[in-house]
Amino acid sequence: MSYLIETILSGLLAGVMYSLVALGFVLIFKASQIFNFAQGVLCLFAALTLASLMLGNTPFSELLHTLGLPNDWMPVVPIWIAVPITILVMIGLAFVIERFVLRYLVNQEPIILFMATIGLAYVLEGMGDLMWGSDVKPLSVGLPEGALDWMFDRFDIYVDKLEIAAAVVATVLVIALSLFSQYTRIGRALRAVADDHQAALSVGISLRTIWIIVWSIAGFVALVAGTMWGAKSGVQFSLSLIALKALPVLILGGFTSIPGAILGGLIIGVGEKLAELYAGPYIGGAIENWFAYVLALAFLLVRPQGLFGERIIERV
Amino acid sequence: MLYRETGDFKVSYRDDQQTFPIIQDRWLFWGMLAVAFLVIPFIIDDYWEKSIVLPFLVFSLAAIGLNILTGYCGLLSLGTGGFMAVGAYASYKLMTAFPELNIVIVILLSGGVTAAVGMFFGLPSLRIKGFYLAVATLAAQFFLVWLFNKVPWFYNYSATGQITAPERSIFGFAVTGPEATPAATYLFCLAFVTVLALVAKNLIRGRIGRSWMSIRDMDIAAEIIGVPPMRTKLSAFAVSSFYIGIAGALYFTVWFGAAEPTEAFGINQSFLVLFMVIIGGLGSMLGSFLGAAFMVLLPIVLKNIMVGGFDVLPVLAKHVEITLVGSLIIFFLIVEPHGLARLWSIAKEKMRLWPFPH
Amino acid sequence: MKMKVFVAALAATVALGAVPALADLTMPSLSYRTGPYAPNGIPFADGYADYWTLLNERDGGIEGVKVKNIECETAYNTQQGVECYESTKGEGSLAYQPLSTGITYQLIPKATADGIPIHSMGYGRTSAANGTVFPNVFNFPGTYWDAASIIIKYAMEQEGGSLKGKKVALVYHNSAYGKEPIRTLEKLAEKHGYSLMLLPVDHPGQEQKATWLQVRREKPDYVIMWGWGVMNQVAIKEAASIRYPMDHFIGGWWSGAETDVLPAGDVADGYKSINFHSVGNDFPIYSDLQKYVYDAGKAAGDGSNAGTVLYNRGMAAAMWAAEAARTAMKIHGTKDLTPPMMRDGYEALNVDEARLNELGLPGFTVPVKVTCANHGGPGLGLIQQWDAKAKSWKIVSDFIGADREVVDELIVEDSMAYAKENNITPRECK
Amino acid sequence: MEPETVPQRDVLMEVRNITLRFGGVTAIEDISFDILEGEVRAIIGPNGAGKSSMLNVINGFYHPQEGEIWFRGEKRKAMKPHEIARHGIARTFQNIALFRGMTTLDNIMTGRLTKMHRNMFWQAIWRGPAEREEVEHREVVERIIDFLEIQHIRKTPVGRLPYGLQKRVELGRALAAEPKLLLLDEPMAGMNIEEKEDMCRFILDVNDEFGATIALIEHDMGVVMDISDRVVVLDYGRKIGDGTPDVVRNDQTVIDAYLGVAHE
Amino acid sequence: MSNVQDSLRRQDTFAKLLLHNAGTFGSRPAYREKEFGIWQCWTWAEVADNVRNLACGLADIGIRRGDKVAIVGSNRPHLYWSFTAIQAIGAVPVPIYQDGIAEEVRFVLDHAEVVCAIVEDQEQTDKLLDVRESVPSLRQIVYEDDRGMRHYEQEFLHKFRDLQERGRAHDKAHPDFYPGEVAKGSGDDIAVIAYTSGTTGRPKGVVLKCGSLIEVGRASVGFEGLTEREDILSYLPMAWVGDHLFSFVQAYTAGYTVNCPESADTVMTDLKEIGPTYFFAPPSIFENILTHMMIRIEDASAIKRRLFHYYMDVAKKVGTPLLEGLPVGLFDRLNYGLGKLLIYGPLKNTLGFSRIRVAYTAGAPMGPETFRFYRSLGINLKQLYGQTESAAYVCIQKDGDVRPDTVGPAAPGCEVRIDEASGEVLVKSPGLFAGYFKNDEATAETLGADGWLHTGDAGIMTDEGHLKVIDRAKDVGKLNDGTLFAPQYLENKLKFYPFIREAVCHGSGRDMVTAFINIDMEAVGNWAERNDLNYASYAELAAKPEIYALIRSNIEEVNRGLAIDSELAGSQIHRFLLLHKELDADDGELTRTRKVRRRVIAERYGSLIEGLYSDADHAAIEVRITYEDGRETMMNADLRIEEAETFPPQSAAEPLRMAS
Repeated sequence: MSYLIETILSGLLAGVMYSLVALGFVLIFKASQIFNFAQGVLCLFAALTLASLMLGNTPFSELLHTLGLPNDWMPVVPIWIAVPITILVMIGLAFVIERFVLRYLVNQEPIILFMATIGLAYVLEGMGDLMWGSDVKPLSVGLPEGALDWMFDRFDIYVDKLEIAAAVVATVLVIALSLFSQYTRIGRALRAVADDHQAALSVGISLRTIWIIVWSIAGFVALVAGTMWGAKSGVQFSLSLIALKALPVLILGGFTSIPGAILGGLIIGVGEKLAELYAGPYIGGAIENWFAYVLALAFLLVRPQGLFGERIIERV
Repeated sequence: MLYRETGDFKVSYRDDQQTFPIIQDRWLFWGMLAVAFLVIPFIIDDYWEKSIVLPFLVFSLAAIGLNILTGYCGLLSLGTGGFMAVGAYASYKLMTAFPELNIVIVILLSGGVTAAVGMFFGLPSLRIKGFYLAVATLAAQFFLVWLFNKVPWFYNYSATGQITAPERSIFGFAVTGPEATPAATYLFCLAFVTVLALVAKNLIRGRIGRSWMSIRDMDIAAEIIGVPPMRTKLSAFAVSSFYIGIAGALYFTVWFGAAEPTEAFGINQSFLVLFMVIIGGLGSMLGSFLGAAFMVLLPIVLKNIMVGGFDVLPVLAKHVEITLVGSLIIFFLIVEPHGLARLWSIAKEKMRLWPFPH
Repeated sequence: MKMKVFVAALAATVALGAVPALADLTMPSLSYRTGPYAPNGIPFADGYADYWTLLNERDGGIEGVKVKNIECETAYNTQQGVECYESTKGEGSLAYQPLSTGITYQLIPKATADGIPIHSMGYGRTSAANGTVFPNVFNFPGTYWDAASIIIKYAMEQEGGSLKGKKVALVYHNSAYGKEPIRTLEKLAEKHGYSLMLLPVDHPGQEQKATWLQVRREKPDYVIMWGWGVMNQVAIKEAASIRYPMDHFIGGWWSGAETDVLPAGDVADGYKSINFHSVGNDFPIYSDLQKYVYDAGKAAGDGSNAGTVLYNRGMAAAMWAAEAARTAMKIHGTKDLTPPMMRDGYEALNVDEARLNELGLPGFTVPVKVTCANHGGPGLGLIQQWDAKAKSWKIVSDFIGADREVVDELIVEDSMAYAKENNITPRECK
Repeated sequence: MEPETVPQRDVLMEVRNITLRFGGVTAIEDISFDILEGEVRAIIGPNGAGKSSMLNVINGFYHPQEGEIWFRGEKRKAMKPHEIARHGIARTFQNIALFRGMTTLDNIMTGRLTKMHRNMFWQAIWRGPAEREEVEHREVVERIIDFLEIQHIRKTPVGRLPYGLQKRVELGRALAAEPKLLLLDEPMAGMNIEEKEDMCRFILDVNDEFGATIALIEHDMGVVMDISDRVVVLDYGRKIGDGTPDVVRNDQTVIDAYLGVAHE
Repeated sequence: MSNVQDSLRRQDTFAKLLLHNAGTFGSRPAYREKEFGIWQCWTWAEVADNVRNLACGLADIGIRRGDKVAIVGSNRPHLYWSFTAIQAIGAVPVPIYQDGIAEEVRFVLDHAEVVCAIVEDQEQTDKLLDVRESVPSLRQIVYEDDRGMRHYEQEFLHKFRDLQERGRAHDKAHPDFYPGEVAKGSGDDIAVIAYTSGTTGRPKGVVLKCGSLIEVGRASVGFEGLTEREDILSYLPMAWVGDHLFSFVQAYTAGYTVNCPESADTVMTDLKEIGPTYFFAPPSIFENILTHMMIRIEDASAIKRRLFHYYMDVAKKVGTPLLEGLPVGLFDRLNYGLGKLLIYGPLKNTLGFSRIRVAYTAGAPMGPETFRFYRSLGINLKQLYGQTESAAYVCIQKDGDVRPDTVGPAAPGCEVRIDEASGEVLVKSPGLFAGYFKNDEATAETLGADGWLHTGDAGIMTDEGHLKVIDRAKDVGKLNDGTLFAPQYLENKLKFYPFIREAVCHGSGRDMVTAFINIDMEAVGNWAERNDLNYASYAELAAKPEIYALIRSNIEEVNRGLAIDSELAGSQIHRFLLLHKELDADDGELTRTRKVRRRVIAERYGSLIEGLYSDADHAAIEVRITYEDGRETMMNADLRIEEAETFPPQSAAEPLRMAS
């Protein structure tokens, strides 16, 4: 019994970790109808920047070395400076993305935008490697790690402290986001833009500004997700692949719904853990990945628009 | 500029609806085919074979397959890698189970098996649309790869799950296995690509192609004018998977000779082929080829420029290469979202009107 | 199709730029400094390259013939690996270190047809140890199956000689590489009476909750890991989190590098792994490296990897290749080596302890003597344990021999199956 | 043209007591009327009167909760729209539903899909049966193109055509199916006077030369009255008038509905 | 029976020629027509079959030897067949301009005593039904296109195809009928009565005989070496003798393929598709194409534009000598070759001129610049001189001896001389007509007792024996100071400018020359857009001072050119105005072949002419205009009159050889 509880708990917590990544997708999709495949790389990029700053790595050191320039001049940056710098970098990135990519792709078909974000993923991946190198970087931002002792000792239930922290952070993040969208002008504009681009313009904020803001927020969410995942496994290229874990969450929750992303994450997390632990051993294990998708697919067949997606009414 | 269409008039519908209605295009096509069949086999070497020509041919087929589904029928799929795996494993099982079976038949049958699998995984498309469908096809992708990795029957219980293609020959020339000469493998793949591309073109220009496109452009209207959505969508899945399966079979038997599902048929492969289709041009046969050429050649050209030309450290070059590939993808999407094929047709239109602008 | 010709022509013109330099001995390095496995690839490639630099700088090459080390980036990707192979083989490459099981499998038939030797040092196709079937492939000093049996042997030693009734779990990278030890472990389970539990982890392996919950549920006595890349770090962390005794957690030799344990931090303390060479930079050769390579600014990397597990491993690979080249020169009496000569050199390779001493690597690795039939080397391995405080590996065992009885049988079985499938008649070895 | 005596016509379709609801909203309530072989039948009514819903019921896109449809003397079973198309009902759409990525020719050729049967094997080979079939149907389509005077846009992607021409292409697509019953959903919406005149001419010609029975929807009464034989008037999902244009035009209820008097 | 065989072997009628063609190259395409998206094709054998059925069908509905049968419609194979079918049974085809208004049609029908008409479609049928009441002879109407004809139930209306079916049945019943009828024909049969549109008065029916037409055909085909492999595009009015020669007579004698366009609107596209090897167009069409081309190239990028103009200059220098086979330097040759690849080739391709071996222009003189332009591109464009009365066959320029200012020497079998007294061109040609139908007076006037055709053209013979036509003899006049005034010559010079579509010069019996100008809506409109000039209508555009300035510069250039010619220096244009409407055949201002009807214009625009010869700077005018559907309305305007600079006469280095 306790094992079942443990499984469900860890599934929920793993789900939260997925939701953190999915959140970034949802934010951008809601505001701009862009399915941002680069969200995973965005997480990597943010975490990489943060970790490298804290390690005192010099950006572009390899390039500088090749060019015969000094490449060892970065000081180690303490976390309370490194985090704001990273946030600034992510905002800068949002500007750059808007200026050089999105601006030219207004009103394109969704598939084109989707592809462009994959291109963006390549660019960010290459840039991340170029700037910070591709070796693995430990990232410790002071988050607790290991099993939650009292649970472990008292109930023999293993819960990872890091994931508890992630759950807390996710909660705070979601609350902050909803407050932001309820009570600020920009937030309202963001909500409006999700419904109707024209309406958003009438609020008096240009579409471009909205895009920059939403990509900045997505960058910030990516930083949070990247930090969590980075703390778990070290910061390295593989971090970008967590995007794949977020996809079934998105299908399940619907592309446009923040509660959907959270709930979807939880369902996927629990579902896949249960499947792996209770069905996996009989059919060979490592079924988590596809099971998440199959779960989402099965769900879609019942509700083609996802958990919280809007109902599609066909008209002619 | 070089087009001389005057006097090239059509006296029958057959002429009017031929694949290359313009005579110069026909010459170009036959000329290229002649070069492909009569010149390249004599100059091809291992490097060109394995790094450029076979990848191009195999991915062209896969791109045609995906283009049929996504470009012509409007169904977005990210399961290409998985379907290629089906083709590869089907060919492996057929080759080892029936050693006497001709390799051509093996590959065609592999395509058939993949078509059946594709139809099965296409069933959700009847209810699910757009990105939701795309992500749903990922289920196929992950499941299939898992299946081939997990069930030992598929890899004949070998120790590692690696499959290796035994040698098979055609007209006495080995086309699979290490002894196959570049010319033989090349011609083998080229023959497949040529025939299948023509077949695809035939399907697209006729009844079936039009039902696909009608579903793509407006599925409700299509249904109301009498296009059965289920049959049409499933036929697109079947044909698409057939091509992708054959691409997978060639990928495994001829190009690589050995494969392992997790890497060779991973999600990256799905994205790669999708890229080819988008960069090349959705709904364009030419686009499939252009896209495949672009995505196969771009990294190699960049690498050769940087490492070979400028002596950049390979690792640095790789990083720059990834960045550049990404940037170029974005660049092309911005310049021409409808792909290289559209750029080509614009250029062609200009050539036809030259020296006039319109 | 129209675009193709143009781009290909462009590629051709560009490719012309890659003219081989006037080095006589070309040693390609299919490195991977990018992609998900870059953290593991970088130190190896550095060690490999630095050793060649050392030879060139200190000795003027091998027997006076300079060595050209061509690096080609594969990103641990088979397709790019094959491209690298094809593009470098034209430059007179003498031997390949494919550095990935996937690439190795691709290259075995190709390189055999091309007559170029492959040295898949402790990876690749285990049954390639059978030189009668795989004349061109070498995988000394040990194979995966050797390693697996050594780990079991070590565990048995720890348990006082018997594993009967015990539970052993294999956490493995769900790929050809990760699946390698399964059959050996199964055979050994029959032999020693332990039960084996298989826990696959999909690439990349950042999320292993379910795996470790299973470990928690089943409580195996030993956990063996055949992991690679980020999977290793996550596994070690997870193991620590569920409070699995780390000294019962033993990695294969590709799951025992600094990059695997460092990100896990202190909790990695006590983690063990098998290795076939020593760690650290406490060898005479390092002073030469310092002098001729690092200080001269000719190091391949930033020098931070010197003495790490994978760096030393890269060096070992280069060392054996150099010795093979030397042997080949001796056999054929020429300094102008061709790949088949190099193959002969590998097959007659004999690097004993004395030779290691001469090379400034006393006790660095096991003595290797390759024969016509045995390309797999002695199959020895030692166990190392991570000391998180010192941030270094400590060697906690002597070199242990593999269970030859079991392993050899498996090798013959598998290689013969391969021979049959591919119509190879095993050659006779005198 | 000499005035003809109206011949005794058979009933082609009969709609009996149709009721259609969406959730709680009743779009159509207990409507019955018939369509005679060879006539031009108009269904008119103000916006929201349920005209489009009626059309959607006839071609099977909506399934009414109550009522039955008799077509060519038989009661129609529940069918998918594409099956109904095969039974000889074609239609055009209010908001043009052409296949934008295809040329005019291809669009009209899709109208022939129900009549083409060569299987995939022959299609793949092309030369031979498939090509012959294609050419056969092309000939039919070319006559339609000629009839609609759209030769010059034969190979233009329809997305680039002006509105009026798109409407014409859509009519061509419906005609290509050689329907027994042709449903036109606001064929003249958004057109200027000249285009409307052209369209009327085409509708009458279609009725005349192709012998198709036509049921059309319009909310603009004027044009319809000139070309239709009989008119059904709907308002708020109910039938408020049925008869020849002259009868309907003078019906007080209809006048009120159009002037908005009856709406409370 | 052998009589029949003999007669058929003689091939002195088109019906016999057709049988011969069907036998000799029966499987070669005889007619193509763009319809239903492709070029529908009929071989000579199929044509022979169709004609036979049609002929029998006509016989079946009571058409007899000597009956006149009208043919009304645009260029369609079926109508061309009708000629032969009608001739085969001894009846006489009377082609009628299909865009003629009802009154014109009625006149011809009535005058020719037409008993049956073969028409194209509903439109023509309606036209004939309208006039049927007043043409008692008209008994039957055959229509080809049955679109919209469903409710026409009159029993005298026959569908072309039905008629052919009847013919087939008739033929089956009387298999000897057709061969017999054909054999009865002889070269002395009337082949066609071609009504001249005539610049003055009522149309006159020119009677042409089979024998003479065939002789003309053979001579001209032989002259140019035309074979059955030629392709031509038939787009000129079927009732015009030029088209008849080109699309019927020569087609039958050479056996080449006649291609009919899809519709009048698609001629240019169809031209491009077919790419004729042999092409015939009046100068106005060549001029239009040139104008259109110049407009289009102005929209091109600067590089392309520069390239275009550079190579046009090269062509001017090198192209004509090359075509004439004169020696040309190697560099020029290579440069021209490059130009061919870059410009001339694509240009000819886009125009549909790539395959042209021989191109003719006739019907009116052509501006020498336009003429040179086409020749410099390598198009073997030649002038042809003739008139309906001579079956358009009098002079043809010879390859290698083509001059822009002459129409060449007398064609084989023709004789040409200039009447000493009047300067009128007199002609003897194998194609000479047999007289005007029912108009002996006019016949006598034109065809003197001496057997010379009085062409009514003023011309001279050059020393080399080339004929140079200056103008209509009656139009050539003198200014009050005695200077020669040849209005058409001036007009043609003006019309070479792309902005000028039509010009009408006045001066006979006046002190100076003045001109009406019709601007070219397309060219000027384009120019206006480029220069940010707003306009809503033709009239508004024509009234713009900027446009006046534009045209004035053109006129002054012409004047400058005239100034170097001592003979013509006096006929420089002093004053001009831009007409507010385009001259139109429907208003009778132009003939259907776009020749200016001076008398009509003088009548309609009298007030403007007076204005030109007064000091006023404007003149008011009210004209009646006719719409296409026949409605009429009055149009008022007040037009500005401007002066153009004239230049003192100079002695030119190379005086133009002009008649005095």
